[in-house]
Amino acid sequence: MTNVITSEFGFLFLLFLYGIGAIGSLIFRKNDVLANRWQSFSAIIGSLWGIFFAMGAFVVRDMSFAFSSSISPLLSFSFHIDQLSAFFIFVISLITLFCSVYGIGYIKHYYNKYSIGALGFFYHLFIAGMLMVVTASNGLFFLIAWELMSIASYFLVVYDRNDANNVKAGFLYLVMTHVGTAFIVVAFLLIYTYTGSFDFTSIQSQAALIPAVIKDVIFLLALVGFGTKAGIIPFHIWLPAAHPAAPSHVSALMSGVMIKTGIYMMIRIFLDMLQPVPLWWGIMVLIVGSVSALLGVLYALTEHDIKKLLAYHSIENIGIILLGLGSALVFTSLGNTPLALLGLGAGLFHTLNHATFKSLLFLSAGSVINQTHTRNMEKFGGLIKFMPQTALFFFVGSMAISALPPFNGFFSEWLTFQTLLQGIASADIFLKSIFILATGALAATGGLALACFVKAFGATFLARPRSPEVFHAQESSLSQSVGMGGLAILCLVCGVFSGYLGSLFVNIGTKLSAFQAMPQILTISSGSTLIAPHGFGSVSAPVLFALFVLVVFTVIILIKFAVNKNQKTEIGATWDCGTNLTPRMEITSTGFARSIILIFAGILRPSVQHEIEYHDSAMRYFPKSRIVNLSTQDIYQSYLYQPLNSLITGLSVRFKVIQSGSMNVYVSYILIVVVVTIFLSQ
Amino acid sequence: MNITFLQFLLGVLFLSIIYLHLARKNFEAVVAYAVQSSAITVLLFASFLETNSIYLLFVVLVTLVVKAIFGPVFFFRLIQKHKLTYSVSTYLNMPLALIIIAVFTAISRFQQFSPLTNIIPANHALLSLALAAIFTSLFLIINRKDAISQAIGVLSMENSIVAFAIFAGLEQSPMLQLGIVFDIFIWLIIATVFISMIYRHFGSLDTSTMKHLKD
Amino acid sequence: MVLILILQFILTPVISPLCIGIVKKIKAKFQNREGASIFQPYRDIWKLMHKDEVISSDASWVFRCAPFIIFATTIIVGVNIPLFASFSLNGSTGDLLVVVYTLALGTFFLALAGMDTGSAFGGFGSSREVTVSALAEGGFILSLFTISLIIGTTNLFSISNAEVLLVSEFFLPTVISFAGFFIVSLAETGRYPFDNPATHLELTMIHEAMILEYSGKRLALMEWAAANKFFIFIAMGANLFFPFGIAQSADIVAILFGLTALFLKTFILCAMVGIVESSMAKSRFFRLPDLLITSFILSAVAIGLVQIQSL
Amino acid sequence: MEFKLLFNFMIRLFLKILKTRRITIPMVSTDREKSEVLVLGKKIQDKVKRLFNGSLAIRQIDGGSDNACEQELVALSNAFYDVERFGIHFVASPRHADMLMITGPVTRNMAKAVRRAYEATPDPKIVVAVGDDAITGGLFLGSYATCDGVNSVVPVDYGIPGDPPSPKTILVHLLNILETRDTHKAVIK
Repeated sequence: MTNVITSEFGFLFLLFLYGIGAIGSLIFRKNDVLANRWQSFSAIIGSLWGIFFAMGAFVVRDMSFAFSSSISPLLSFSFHIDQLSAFFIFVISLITLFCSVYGIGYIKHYYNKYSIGALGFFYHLFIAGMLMVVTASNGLFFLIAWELMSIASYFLVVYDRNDANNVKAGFLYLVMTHVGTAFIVVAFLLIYTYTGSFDFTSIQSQAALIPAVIKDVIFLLALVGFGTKAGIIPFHIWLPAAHPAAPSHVSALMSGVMIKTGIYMMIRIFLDMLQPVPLWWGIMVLIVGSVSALLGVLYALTEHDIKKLLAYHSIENIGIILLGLGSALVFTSLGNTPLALLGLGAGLFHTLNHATFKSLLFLSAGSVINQTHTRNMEKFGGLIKFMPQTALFFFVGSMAISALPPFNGFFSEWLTFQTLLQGIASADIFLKSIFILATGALAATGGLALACFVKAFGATFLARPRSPEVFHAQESSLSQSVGMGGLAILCLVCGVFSGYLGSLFVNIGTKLSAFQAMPQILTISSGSTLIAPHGFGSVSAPVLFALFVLVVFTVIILIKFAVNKNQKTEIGATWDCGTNLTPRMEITSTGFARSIILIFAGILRPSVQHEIEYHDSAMRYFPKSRIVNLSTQDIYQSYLYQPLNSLITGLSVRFKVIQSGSMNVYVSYILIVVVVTIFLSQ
Repeated sequence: MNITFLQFLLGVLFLSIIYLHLARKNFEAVVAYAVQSSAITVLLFASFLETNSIYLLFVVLVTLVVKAIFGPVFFFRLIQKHKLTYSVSTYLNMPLALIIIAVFTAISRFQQFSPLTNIIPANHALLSLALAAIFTSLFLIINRKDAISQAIGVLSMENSIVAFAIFAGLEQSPMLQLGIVFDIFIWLIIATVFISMIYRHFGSLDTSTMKHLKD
Repeated sequence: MVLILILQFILTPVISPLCIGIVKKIKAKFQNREGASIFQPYRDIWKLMHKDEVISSDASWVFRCAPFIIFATTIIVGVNIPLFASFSLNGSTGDLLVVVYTLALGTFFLALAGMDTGSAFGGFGSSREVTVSALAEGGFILSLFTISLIIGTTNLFSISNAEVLLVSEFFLPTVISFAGFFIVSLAETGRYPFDNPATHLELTMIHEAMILEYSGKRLALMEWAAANKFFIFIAMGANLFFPFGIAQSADIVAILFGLTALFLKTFILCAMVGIVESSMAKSRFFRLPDLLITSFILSAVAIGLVQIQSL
Repeated sequence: MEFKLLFNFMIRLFLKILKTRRITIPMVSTDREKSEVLVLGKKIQDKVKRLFNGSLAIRQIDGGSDNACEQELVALSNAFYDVERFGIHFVASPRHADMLMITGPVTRNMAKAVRRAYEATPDPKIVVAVGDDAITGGLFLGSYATCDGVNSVVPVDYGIPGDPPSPKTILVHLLNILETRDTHKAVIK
């Protein structure tokens, strides 16, 4: 049976499944309930099949098959599934499974507002696009799949179109992704001019033909192009706008998995195709990674819109993945392949972990917004008493994302720390200082992420409700809880069995061309313990987890029974120096992060505006109402994108003069152009 | 068929374009166009005789029916219906237009265009003449104000392109046949829509009034 | 062998109140007053264990189970750091990052518990606590990385096993990174320049504000956990940076010698903390980042130094 | 520069402290006042050890007092009286406290606050009214602004008279409270 699943037929059947899902949901678009049921179940079956396929492809062998079409010699629908793409198919299908299960309950509240069929159609196209992106092995076909993914996700972002800024966010998303795609297209063209083909395998073999300067240009183009999709710092402005706009189970999929396709292509191009790699590439990726990590978490702290906060955290985690990838690049250029494999393993492990806990957080945020109909955290508070299960899942997600031990976030960050530490032990001083700064950035990011999620969880779930909507919020439906529950258990399982997963990532790496000449197989995990090479350190997840459970139980038993026999506990009011406590007095999310914002004022540029309204304007002594407006200036908007925008519009106004309106003039332009081109084409 | 007969047909084509420039009345322009398309059909028929592939025959028939007969009849009825006897003046006065036509023919003979014109070295002269025909018909569209002569300009450009393709020895390739049929089909749409729209909207066929559309 | 394991488990909770007592005694001596006996913290904890509890109605399960988990994390860290014997080379959990992030887990629960009851002081306490610990984490990890770089492994037991630090040419980086580590330990345990442990003025509290709402056995656990955390930092400072007298082998004499060395070093460090607390005023909250950034820079410089020497 | 100044000032301060003779009288010192405090302290310490196994947490609540009693209570923890050595310490929140010392005649708008603090204190708790104002309303008896003593707001167990009671009298009365508490407890056990 396994060789049936893992054959070409298996993968095509996977795409076929999503195709039926898409068309089916269009057919049933009239009846909402049927469309929802059809779309969710076909997505679940598709993702299950995908998981089996990925596991099979992982074990059996990498396969590549193509259907070259007669239309044009360059474009051939060729797939090449090696261990790396199998891993990404696994991640995509895994998250799709849980998002679709969650979707069954979540889509109910869209019922007679928007057409469910359209949602299903684009949802399936989006997943099929992603699957094709990670398996395409021909440049043009890759671009088509990339475009399909972006367009489908655009329609999903603007799905909730009554809200104006959703549409605006969708537009910004479309423009930014296509700017990124433009960079990618130019990169592929450059590769084509020098290697003569779009096929990844042939590019890989003829990589030596590309002169060094051109290779650097291709690197920069690819970094910018895929960085825009992954959301690294200077090109990230679409991410906090677009992800919150989409329906929650889609934004979970987008920020859990779609931005990873950028990472996949970076690995594919830098580590697989354009070998050997100069040193400064790795350093560049490291710097970009640490900047994105640090700034991502700082901006997350300033947010009080819960989904924007999670979107900024995706940027932070992408930064961490890039740290792993960057150190892998640095070590390959230094020729130290075992450490490079460690770096790559750390990056991939964090990709898997981030996909799980980020989608868990988005799903639980989605059901919170579903009940309270607002995304503003200042309006939440005390939800743990109304939605205990969702609170528990959000709690597990925030513990995993701030890398606290029993959960999976810690172990991937442990691996990244080990790689950076090995980097610090490396030779020349400049490289060492880069690694020291990267470790400092990673450490600070860990701390700030913890601060941010204490704020997010505390402001949303703890203390007393701060707005009336919270009082009639009910627990999310069964399917939503099952979806979130599955992801929460996955977070724990990935954490506890990180040892076994470690060896998995090592043999993904060995297949890439950068590591073909592997002197000896690097063991980064034996049995259940993760081991850093050269005996640098080791941690075993199951023992740690067992220790946790043991100690917590002994403490509870000791305290509860041995020591404290006849003490009774009363329920009293919160004591606050005797004042009568109102919900307004408890700390809000802006208040919580205010001290950090003031500390990092240089970067975040907080601004405060006071508006005071007096009883009688002549005598300015008795203010009637005082409005304080706290905001942080978005420096990208004002320093990078605004001047760019005005430059382009200025130029285009000057060119407007050629639009004279008379047809004859236009035809004369055509004539002149024809003559000139023929003339020049000598 | 020998070269001289082909040269004669191409000469007819080129002269008809020149005549289009000179024509004062629309009626004369349509007659010139009819002559031109019949020259093209004969040319196609000649090349069919050489290669006698059925497709080419089909193409010849279609061009004959549509371009040589249907087009001019359609234009004549249009002119009678709207009594548009005089074609409106041109932008450049007559001598200057002729000078430009001369310049075009000279240019097309430059060796700069050699890769185009001597695809088949034998009929180098024919190809350059066909190229000149394309440029002049393009210039016709620029020069004329009223819609009918512009439409005819477009059509004559098509004919000269077909001629150029035939001389360049492309008549066999499916691309050419496909192209010809396709362009005839397009011709039908453009001609009808374009002229009726303009007429209904502006009351006259003078395209210069379209200037107000500019935002 | 099992005896050592048990000793490792119970040593931290047993000794930590003593350290707090010693620090209070030294501070009292500096204020020229007698001060409570050094065993007073034991009595406080014992009495609180036997008192009833009043829990606020707004509190959720986070508030109720936070003390147990925080106390458990301090015990776990106590097991994972080398106290008197370093031959057990506990490979699976004795790692430096496990210690750092388990403490972060404790802070996570502490901050959430502070916010749970919805009182203004709890909220502000957690906000400040989390800010300080976020900024301190950089210096904390880098200072520990310095010594792990010198020895070549992040396993704490093998670090304390290698008696190479102060004597050889790595003297300077160890001292600098110890200075960075000391600042961070003052920050994390809420000692003087960062937070006044014995204050009644709610506005300046960081650590105290979060446990204002606790009473009875939960308050005892919180106080005990804070004492454990203080002892952990003292023990790490003592055993990782100055690993003299650590028992290398499992015979009784070495163990006893190790224990006495541990007590001696802990006493010296507690005295140092006491002196620092008496001779320094609590600095303004927004002056703390500069202090924490200096700790980060110190550790970074120390790491820079390490490599140059061994080049 | 100024750091050096501060540093040697510190050194001189510490040397002075370590050199000066200890003013808290060891057992044998002759000064009557100081030895009485010590004797009292020892007794209190034994009682605290028996009742609160060695640690008594007091929370001082200002029910609108004229700050006289506060000064005396604060004086309890200065270098001379230093109640900490007897196992008594002042805490920041009623939740942590065993004994509530309420001062002042509990003004009208402080009544709710005092009641809340009382409810916030876990059992077993002792409520002590310190100073005449707290016990009977003192000077402000009958005024519209006060509730005439703590008793009208919260059940009071003991009272320490004196306007304001000197630290020594507070210690004496504290000892009496603990002794009666001890005998009272012996009775019920």
